[in-house]
Amino acid sequence: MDFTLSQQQKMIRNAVRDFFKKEFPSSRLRQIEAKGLSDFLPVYRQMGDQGFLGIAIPEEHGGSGGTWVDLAIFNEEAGRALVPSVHVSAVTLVGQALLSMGSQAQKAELLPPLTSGQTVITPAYFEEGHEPRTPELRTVAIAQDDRFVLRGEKRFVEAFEVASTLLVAATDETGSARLFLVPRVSPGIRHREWLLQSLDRVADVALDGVAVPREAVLPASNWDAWLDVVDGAKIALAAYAVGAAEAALDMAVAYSKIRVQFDRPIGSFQALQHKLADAAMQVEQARTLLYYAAWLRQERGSCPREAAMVKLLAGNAFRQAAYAATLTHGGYGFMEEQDIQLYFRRAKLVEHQVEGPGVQTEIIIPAAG
Amino acid sequence: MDFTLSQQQKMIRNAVRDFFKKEFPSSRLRQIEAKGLSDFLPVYRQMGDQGFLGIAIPEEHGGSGGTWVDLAIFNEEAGRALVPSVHVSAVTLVGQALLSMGSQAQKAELLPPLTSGQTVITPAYFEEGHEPRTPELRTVAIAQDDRFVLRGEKRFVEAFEVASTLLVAATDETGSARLFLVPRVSPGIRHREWLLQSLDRVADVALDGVAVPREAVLPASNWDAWLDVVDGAKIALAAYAVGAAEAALDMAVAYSKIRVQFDRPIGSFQALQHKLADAAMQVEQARTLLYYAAWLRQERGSCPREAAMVKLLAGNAFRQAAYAATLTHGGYGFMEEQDIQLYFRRAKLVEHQVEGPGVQTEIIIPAAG
Amino acid sequence: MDFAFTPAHERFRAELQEFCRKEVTADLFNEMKEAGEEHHPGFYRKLAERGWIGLQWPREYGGRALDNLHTTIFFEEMEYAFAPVGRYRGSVVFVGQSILAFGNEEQKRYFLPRIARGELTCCWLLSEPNAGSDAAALQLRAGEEGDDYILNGQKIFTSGAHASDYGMVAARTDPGAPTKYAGISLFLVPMNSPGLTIRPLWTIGGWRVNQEFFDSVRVPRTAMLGEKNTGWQNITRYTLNFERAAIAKTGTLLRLSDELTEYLKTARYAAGDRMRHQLAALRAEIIACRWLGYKVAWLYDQGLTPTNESSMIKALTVDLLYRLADLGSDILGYAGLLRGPEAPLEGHVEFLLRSIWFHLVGGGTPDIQRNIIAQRGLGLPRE
Amino acid sequence: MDFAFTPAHERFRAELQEFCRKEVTADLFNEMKEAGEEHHPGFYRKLAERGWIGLQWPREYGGRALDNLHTTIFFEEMEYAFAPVGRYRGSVVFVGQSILAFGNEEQKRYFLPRIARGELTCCWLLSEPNAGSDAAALQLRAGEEGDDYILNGQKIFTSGAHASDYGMVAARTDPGAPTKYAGISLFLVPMNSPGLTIRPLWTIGGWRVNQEFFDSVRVPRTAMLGEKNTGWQNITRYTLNFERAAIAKTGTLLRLSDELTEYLKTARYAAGDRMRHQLAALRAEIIACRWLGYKVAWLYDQGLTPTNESSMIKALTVDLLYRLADLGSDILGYAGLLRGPEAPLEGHVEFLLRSIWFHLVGGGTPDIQRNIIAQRGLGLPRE
Repeated sequence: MDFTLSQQQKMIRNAVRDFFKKEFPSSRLRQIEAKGLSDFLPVYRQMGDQGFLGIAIPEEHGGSGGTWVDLAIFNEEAGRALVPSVHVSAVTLVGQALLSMGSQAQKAELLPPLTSGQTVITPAYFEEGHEPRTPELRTVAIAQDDRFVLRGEKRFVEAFEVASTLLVAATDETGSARLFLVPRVSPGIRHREWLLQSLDRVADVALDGVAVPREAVLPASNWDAWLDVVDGAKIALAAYAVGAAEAALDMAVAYSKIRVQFDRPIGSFQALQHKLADAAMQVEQARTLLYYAAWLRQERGSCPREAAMVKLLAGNAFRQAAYAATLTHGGYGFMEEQDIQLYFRRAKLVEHQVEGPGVQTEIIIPAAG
Repeated sequence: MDFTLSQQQKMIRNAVRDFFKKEFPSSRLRQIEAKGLSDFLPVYRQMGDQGFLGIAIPEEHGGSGGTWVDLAIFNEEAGRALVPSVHVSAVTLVGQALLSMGSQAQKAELLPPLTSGQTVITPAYFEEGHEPRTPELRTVAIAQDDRFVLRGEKRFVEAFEVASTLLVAATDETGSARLFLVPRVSPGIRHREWLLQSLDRVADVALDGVAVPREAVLPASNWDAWLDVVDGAKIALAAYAVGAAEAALDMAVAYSKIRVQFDRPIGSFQALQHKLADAAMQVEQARTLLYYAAWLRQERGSCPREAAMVKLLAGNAFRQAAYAATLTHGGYGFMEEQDIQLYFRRAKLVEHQVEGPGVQTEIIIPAAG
Repeated sequence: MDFAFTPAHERFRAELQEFCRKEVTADLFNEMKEAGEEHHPGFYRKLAERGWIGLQWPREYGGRALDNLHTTIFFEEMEYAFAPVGRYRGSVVFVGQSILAFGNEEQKRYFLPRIARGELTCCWLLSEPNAGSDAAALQLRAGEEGDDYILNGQKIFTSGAHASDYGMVAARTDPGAPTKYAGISLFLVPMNSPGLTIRPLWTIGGWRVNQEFFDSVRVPRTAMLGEKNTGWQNITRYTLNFERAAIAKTGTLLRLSDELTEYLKTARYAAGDRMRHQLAALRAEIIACRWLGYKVAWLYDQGLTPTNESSMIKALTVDLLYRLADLGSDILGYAGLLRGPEAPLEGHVEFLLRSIWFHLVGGGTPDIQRNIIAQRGLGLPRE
Repeated sequence: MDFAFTPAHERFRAELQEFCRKEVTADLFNEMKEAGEEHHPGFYRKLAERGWIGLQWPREYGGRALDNLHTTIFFEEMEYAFAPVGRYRGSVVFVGQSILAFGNEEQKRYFLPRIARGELTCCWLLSEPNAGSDAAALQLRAGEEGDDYILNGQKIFTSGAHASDYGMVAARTDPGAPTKYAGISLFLVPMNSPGLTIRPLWTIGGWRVNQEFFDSVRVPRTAMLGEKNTGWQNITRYTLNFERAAIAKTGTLLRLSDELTEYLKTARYAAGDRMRHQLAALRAEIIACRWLGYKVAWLYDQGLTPTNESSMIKALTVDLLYRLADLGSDILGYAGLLRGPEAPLEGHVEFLLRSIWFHLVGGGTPDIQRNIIAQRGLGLPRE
């Protein structure tokens, strides 16, 4: 047993942290909030150049190699800096889906530009009224001659604005859920953009008879394999949440040491101390489980229960740490010009991303069969 | 609108409080914990003599008259003193059931000794695996000649040890749930006594072909009418919980003012202050709703949602106040010789009594039809 | 004990509901965006026309001489309808009520009728960059010069400073007082006074608050509200309690819990049933708080000062607002994060989760309320 | 990062499980009732025979020189089996580990092998009637008299005082020290010393603790454990951290959450499905705490002093124990209140809800742990 990072992992952590400190100050995030993800792409490509996007993708596929623990380390730092989670969509979901379900040709063609950050492919798998983790999708893909024709509506597609291609989950004629690569500008695609609490943008996407070639399907795709990819992304996102939670907590601790009220630093008040101690405990709990889950994913492969547990705990930790940290800042906490609010506005999003909080407990203790 | 007690209500409150202070010190409760309810009967009969047991029972039936608000006042004081809740079983459940469903003869015969405390009749309505508030009881009452023969098993019958008669809920041949008066010593009755966390005793009762005369049935009895009685008892019990919660809180406040640690009263520590402030808020919330529900019951009759709300809130308030108050006492809190533990050991019981916490939210917002 | 509303209360409620059905329109909100706060001059004028400003004030000051329950019902129905009453709160409750409570006859006669007619709006300036929770540490100085006071210093986090005619300003008039609690006075200051600069501070809740710079702002001696150097006593005895009770948004709680209940009925899904129970538990607390709010109003009607209860209702309702917004977000799922009037429940859940901070921090943080409940309510010793 | 157990760990765990299946019997509990604490001499002897006392101690002191993970696994499995290890904790962890950490060579050679052989049991006497959370305010006086110390004063809330051969007693040796934290020393005192009286204090958890009266109890100078007047430093650096980590009952949490999960599978009812989700949320925290517990053990193995983590694991697990007991009671319904081995889940949920206070208060209240986490862990300033 060993609870430390290896020398190499420490190097990764420091490299990522330094990179984001330099390339992703909060001013950059504010710029993206105002203008959208296109302003993020230069940084994103640099992340690709640094090899960050290729973590946990084998080198033979253009990745940087490394483990799920390395990926957790990277995401913790990304969360700390509140870097847009395009990498989760494009690499940890789509990239890993290609790895496990794609054809050799798909992998060869698509993985290198994904891991270099040159291309963004984003998954489109949420549907209105879809019961999470069940394969009953209403979007259908009908085989016609040498093509598939897709019809249906997808919701909450992240990074749509910068994606060249969507990875669309749809039911084929046999009733199986399959994954299809669909160029974003295909005829028959309409979208409607929404602004989130975080000021991120997501798109609802209507596919109205969108034709794609036969090779657009990921040949080994099926719903269970997709859920396994989702589980992996939940671990990555949990790492993001842990990093963000800790950053918010750090800011609150620092502020509470210098902010004086009643002739003493507010951090000396017991009620505030206990609030921050509670947040610290939740972060520690989530982080411990995070590295266990990441290690398990690396060593054993599939670990749906642990992925669900850590998604739940890390989401809670981020939400509660961001709340406590914002409250610590008193009236300043919710002023746009303060940075702590950036964390608060993203906490609930991270809970809902990839797979919402409502389904995690169902996975941890399933209903009696 | 008026949030004060009337002069008469203040007199009731003071009379009850003084009575319990004198007749029911904690030493008496400890005696009952050791020996059972028979040691309580002398006090119980005095409660009858004082007219306390007859509150909200019309004078024509041997009651003291008065309103549901008066009954709440009485129960608040009973809870404050942790008086065994025999009166809830015998009067607020059985007495009210007789009032609303009994024959003139039953009322005339049974209500006076119930309100005087000479007799205890206790309801037997819990069943294993019974889904609360549904009328599907497994205990059956088969009409044979001039008798009913009852078969089935009842659980958690309170005050069994001092009851002369049980009021048994059973399904008759038409499939309706009816209520039957069954002498406790009837042939065919077996029981098994359990000790509770509170050191109260409850009985599981098996009815193995127990024959009662035709007149043993409450003629107007049906499941809805019984649930309405249950709703009333929930308000009474909520009052008990509010009183008990406040007593526990009072003890904690008093202790925290005199207990010195770190050279200051522990009540000056902000963390403790906030714990007790939270408890005080919950008590205030529950009490406000309590008097609203009691008033509504008096003015409008049936109010199942408000009864459910106040049972839930008052139960929470008692549990959390007792927890906070016991914790305030540190190591002393859980010593048998301290009184605060008496409250903690009863808090969870009150949540489960009459109707458990699991069903209250179902009543407040029922499933979509 | 009597929990019945009078027929007059019931009629008033019905009238409010009818009014809101007609007057609270989408246009209202679009036009407010520019104003930058929960206030709409046209709508405010209509409230005045109906005679709904100064409900609880004596007739001689332009009021209606109604009990405080009317005001509570007014807020509940307005909040239920998501009607804009931000400047109403500031003008009528924070400032108007304060003038009534401790202003002199002249001030009452000047300000109250004008407020009641909707001609004059007010805001309340207490916090300073270095005096937040510790508001009594305020440093804005009001120095005497002949018959005038000259104000120098800063205020911050002021709602509606940019939309108000007058500000009620807490200032230090005796810097040499033995404690910080002594030596504070209140002034009614025209917000267009020379030397007074207002800077917007935008919040994540969408509305702006403000920072004000007082650079030798001159007001006459008659601008002082209440006795000299007793400002802090008046603030804690009156203004802050008024404020706390008035920002307990029971109407919002009722509305959103109603809407979420409806939503769960129509949009059925596995996790929904579980969340229904969480919502039901909140509902019980909301109903309790509704009656606690009525009780606070009633206590005022009895001539009492419910300090403890005002802190309670504030702390309880803001906690409920946060839990309801968070649960609401879970109930709506990812869609609960979408902004704007086309989002589920017209985006109200998303907005509430983001604007919760006005309620959390306004009138004192939850920690401050708990300090008050523990020390004033339970009599626990200060450190 | 490596979360794998070694084959030795796995074998050890299997061995423990096998042992508990055989040895943890109903008789054990019936016999313990008389002893009044979670301890059974026969069972304890068997633990010693297996070589399971002093797992983590050097061989020269009768130990097995195994890593601390072994001890954590030991507790987890014992707790999972509801095996009695109360006096084990006191003897091996609170006192034995303290002797190892700061005792002298002679003390190590005398005590540790005897403890390891199960011949000698210990208890830990810190709290006094007027020194609870503020333990450093202790007043029990150890005055020098020739080569001896004479102890006078009281201790309270001592688990197992009546079942122990030796007590580790915190006493004041320098009443004139500049602070209360200076001037405390520790002594190893035979519990049958003349002048030492033990009074039982019965808890609602069923087990007894004790109050001890020291009336001129004489011990030789050699009974002092650690340097004179550095007792408080040793207590906070070592003993309390050992204690906190050792009372984090992960095994109990795992067992009861397993059993409640099974119960919900078999006893299906409407509210059960909802409670299943609450249980699942607790389960996630329990698994996190399990690994946090391993981490604490591992930190000790690295020669570190995980003060912050020890407070965290203690605060987190006791909170989980309470929430699990409360939820368990709701899951079982009224039946969750029944006492005794014939109640559902053999009465364990009922018992836990009632005995939670040992864990809540033992090793310092939740408030004390949070103070430590805030001040030591986060570096926040003391008042």
